[in-house]
Amino acid sequence: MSLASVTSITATLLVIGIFVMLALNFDYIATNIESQVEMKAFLVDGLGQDVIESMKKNVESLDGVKTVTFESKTQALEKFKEKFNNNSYLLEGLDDRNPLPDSLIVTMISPNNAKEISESISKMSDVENVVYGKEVLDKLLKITYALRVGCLLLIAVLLIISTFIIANTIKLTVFARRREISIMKFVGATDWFVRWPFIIEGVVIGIIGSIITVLALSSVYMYFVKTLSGSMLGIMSFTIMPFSEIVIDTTFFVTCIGIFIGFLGSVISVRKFLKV
Amino acid sequence: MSLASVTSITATLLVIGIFVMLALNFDYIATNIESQVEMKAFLVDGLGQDVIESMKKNVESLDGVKTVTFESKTQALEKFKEKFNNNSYLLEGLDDRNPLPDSLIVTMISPNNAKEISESISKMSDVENVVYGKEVLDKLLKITYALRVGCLLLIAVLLIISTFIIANTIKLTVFARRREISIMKFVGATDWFVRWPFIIEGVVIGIIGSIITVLALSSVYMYFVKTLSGSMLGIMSFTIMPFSEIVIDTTFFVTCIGIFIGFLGSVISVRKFLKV
Amino acid sequence: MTHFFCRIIKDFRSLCRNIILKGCDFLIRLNDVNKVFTDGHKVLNNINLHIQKGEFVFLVGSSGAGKSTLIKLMLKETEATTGKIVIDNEDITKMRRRYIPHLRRNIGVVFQDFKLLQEKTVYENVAFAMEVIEASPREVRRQVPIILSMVGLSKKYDLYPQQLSGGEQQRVSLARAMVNSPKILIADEPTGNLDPDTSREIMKLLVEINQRGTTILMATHAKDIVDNMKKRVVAIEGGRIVRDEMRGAYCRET
Amino acid sequence: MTHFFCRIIKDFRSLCRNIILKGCDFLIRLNDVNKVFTDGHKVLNNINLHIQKGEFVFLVGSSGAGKSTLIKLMLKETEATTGKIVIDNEDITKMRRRYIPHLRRNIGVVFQDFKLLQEKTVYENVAFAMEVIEASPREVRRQVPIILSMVGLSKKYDLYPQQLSGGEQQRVSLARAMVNSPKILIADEPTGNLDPDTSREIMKLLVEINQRGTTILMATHAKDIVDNMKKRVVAIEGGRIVRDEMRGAYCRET
Ligand SMILES: Nc1ncnc2c1ncn2[C@@H]1O[C@H](COP(=O)(O)OP(=O)(O)OP(=O)(O)O)[C@@H](O)[C@H]1O
Ligand SMILES: Nc1ncnc2c1ncn2[C@@H]1O[C@H](COP(=O)(O)OP(=O)(O)OP(=O)(O)O)[C@@H](O)[C@H]1O
Ligand SMILES: [Mg+2]
Ligand SMILES: [Mg+2]
Repeated sequence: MSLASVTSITATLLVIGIFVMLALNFDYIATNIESQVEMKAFLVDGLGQDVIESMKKNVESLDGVKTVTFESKTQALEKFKEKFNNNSYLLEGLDDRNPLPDSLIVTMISPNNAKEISESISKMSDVENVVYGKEVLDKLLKITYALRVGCLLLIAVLLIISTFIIANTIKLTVFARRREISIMKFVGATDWFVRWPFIIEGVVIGIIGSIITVLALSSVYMYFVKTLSGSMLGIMSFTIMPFSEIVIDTTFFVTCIGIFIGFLGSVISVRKFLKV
Repeated sequence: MSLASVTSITATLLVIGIFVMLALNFDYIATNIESQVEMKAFLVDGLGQDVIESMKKNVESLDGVKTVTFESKTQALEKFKEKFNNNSYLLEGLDDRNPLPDSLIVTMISPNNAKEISESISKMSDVENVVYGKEVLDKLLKITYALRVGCLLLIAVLLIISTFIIANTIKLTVFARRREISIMKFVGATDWFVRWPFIIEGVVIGIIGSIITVLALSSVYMYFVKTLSGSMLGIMSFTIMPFSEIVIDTTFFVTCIGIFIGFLGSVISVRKFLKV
Repeated sequence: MTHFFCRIIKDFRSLCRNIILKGCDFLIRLNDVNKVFTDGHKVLNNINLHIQKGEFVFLVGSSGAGKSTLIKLMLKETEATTGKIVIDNEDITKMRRRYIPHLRRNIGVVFQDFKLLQEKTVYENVAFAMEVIEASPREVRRQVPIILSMVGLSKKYDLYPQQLSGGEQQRVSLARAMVNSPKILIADEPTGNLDPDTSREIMKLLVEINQRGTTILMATHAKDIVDNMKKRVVAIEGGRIVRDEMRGAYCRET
Repeated sequence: MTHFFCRIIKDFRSLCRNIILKGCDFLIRLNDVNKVFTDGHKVLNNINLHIQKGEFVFLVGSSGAGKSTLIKLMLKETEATTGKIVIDNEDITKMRRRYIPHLRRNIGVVFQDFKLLQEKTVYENVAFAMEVIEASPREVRRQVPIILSMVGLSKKYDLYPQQLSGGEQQRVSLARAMVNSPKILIADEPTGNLDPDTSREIMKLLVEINQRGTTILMATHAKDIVDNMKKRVVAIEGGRIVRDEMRGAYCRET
């Protein structure tokens, strides 16, 4: 019968594990995308090298700023040309009267700070304008927030469901052995004497289930990482979480849940049949 | 003991149901996004109204074309201005020498046909150029394909896992009643006499589980649709699947699985204990 | 020479036996049955037992002699290692699995450990045996109370086995065995948990059933009962039939 | 006037009884015990039973009289509806749940339905009862074989209950009840599945244990045994004690 419990607990842990991995990856990717959000501070024309350097220092010293890079007019035009190479007729004659300004490109630790940073930078002298796609960023933040909450909710729901399933499995195992339990009690066994073996069994089953789950999940993940890094990664603007990082989190999470469920399931299930 | 089976089957169906809903939605959104992909056929300058009309007809008659709209030079410039209102200095002096051509905007039934359509249109006379963001579209198609396959795989894995869990639950229920079964057989009951009640029980449990699952999932989904339509939908460039559509698919899917699992689980589980 | 002579006699005897046996209307026929359990323990050793229709046979022998095993063989609860078992003209050693229910419906059994369904009441336990053979509900409703009153349990019909005394459970088991008026009634220790008075009642009942034509095979340790009844007694010891007397007693008459 | 007189006598008698009872070393004391099951069936009716240390008591009565119920009360397997049950100077009707194991360890019981663990071998079933009271493994290894040979099962030590005959299972149950040398040994029909010879062996064993100081209460239907032993006999009928004789027989001596 332990076989049934092991497969049940493994199956459940697998579902949770898959979800945890998806959630971790999702969070990883979201953070990644968020960190790619840039802010552009357009500068007035014709500033000296030293002024720009000191401005860069000033911006860098602001709270929440990660990196600051200078982009000259010419560089900006190059980029622009690259971007619009399809509609090249637009750029005719731009070379001689380049309308693009010098700028500082600012990346932030978290896009949540964008507003304050942009305000601080705007107030500096020689800054003409600060641009960071307010609406786009707001949308992105809202979406990632919603998806993060959704992920957490889903995992919580899955946890509850799994606990149900496991508790039922263990309850049925114990039910099948109710006669055994009652006989033990008739012979004078204390509650704990009867309970211990079940609890140990539950925890062991939990551990076995966790090990199987972790092995299965991590080998599948490893395979994914390998195949994806070859084909898909180039296409998308993000990478999935590296194996070494996710495996620790998942192992920790899955093992904890496995042991916890095994333990709790046994304790709860045995209780009912001890009343003899 | 049926309570245990009902909760187990419900729990499992819930997990599958959530996934089916996510997958359906994902597919819906992907199709939606894909269908938003447009193709632009730039025309030579100064075509008459009738020529344009006949070209429109020609393009419409192509396989896989959904809609065709004409966009004049002037309209195109308006749009362009709107798009770049941040960098308005770019547009200075464009009004008097509008470089943008007339164009036909083509939407497709499926972006998979993009290549052929674009080739057909290119061959027409008076068409200067056909643009449809080949690389972007390719990327999009690859990503949605990968995600679709992933979804299906995940559901398949979940199905297998669930069948395991349910089979175990039923096996344990039957195991708890193994004495009963053997006694029936000793009294002269045929295999089918013993089996029927279990099968009926299994199917009924499957149906009950399905009903609970469908009710739970659809009420949650309805709630989601309501709250999302208010706040989130405006932000994203897509809508989630309408309630009436998803509820039918999900009900069908979940009920089939529930009944199937209940039936199969019973048959398999009883078999072992009939050998008396 | 002697050896040869012996063999002829042996052959002749077995020939005669076969002719005689074929002629008679034996309901139960065990020929050279052996039963060896997987652990190598030889529980039944060359059992030859023939029971005619309508007989009343006591099966006696010390604890662990092999009585219950013999009964289990007849029900195909366990398989004979070698030998032939014919019940109601069917060789059950070769019987296919799906005909086993048919066999068991012809044999009512009082099991030594009762084998009652814990989730069913007394009434349901007995009714169940009728439902199995697809008796009509009307017949069930008519027959079950009659049988229950015969074993003295009319008042306990809606109790569960857990709520019955040992003797009462034993009587439910007997009621269930009798309810379909089987051709053969096998009772394994049916009075083990009954006081002498109730035992006597039960024995009266069995005799009555026997007189109506049911063949009865009863394994028992109740010396008084066997001695009083003066019926056929088959004694098993260490897996062998050591005695088979037509009007026997529990112990060998000395 | 007569009424008043009667009451005085009654009071005096109960007073005397109480004094006498207090003085004696009663191991089991049941005062005015009633047991009514939830379905309203009154199974035990005002039972007063006092058993001294070292006594050997037969509990007789027809099937369903209430013998097993009485035993179940002493084990707190079921609760008395009213009345007081004192075992080894402890009022078990007020005993807290977690002291029940302690109570049961002092009482060895042969259950009417054996109550053996199906997943354990004969040896393990007996050893288990010792492990429960935390006996050392060395002691277990020493004691269990001795007990098994006493009940004649040395050779069957590694079989499972399913592989034993009814009588053998009964003897395993007895071995388990004896193995901890309990103060009280309660046996419910311990010879119901045993042939006369084996029964006699078992009774010898019980007498021996009794002589070593164990109090024995044995519910039985075996008239021969009760009549031969000439021990105290308590007869229950319809939930009442109808007879309590010091050197009694199975039936009322007429
Ligand atoms: N599955 C088995 N494996 C090994 N030995 C078995 C098995 N079943 C029965 N035996 C042995 O066969 C012997 C005969 O058992 P059986 O139940 O036939 O005895 P019995 O005559 O009915 O005894 P009792 O009167 O005590 O019921 C016993 O010694 C038992 O240990
Ligand atoms: N849980 C219960 N609910 C209702 N009635 C019960 C319950 N348990 C026992 N009884 C009834 O109590 C009566 C006495 O049962 P008990 O087991 O004490 O009899 P007994 O003297 O041991 O009989 P036997 O010799 O047949 O074993 C029986 O008639 C039984 O039906
Ligand atoms: Mg037997
Ligand atoms: Mg009893």
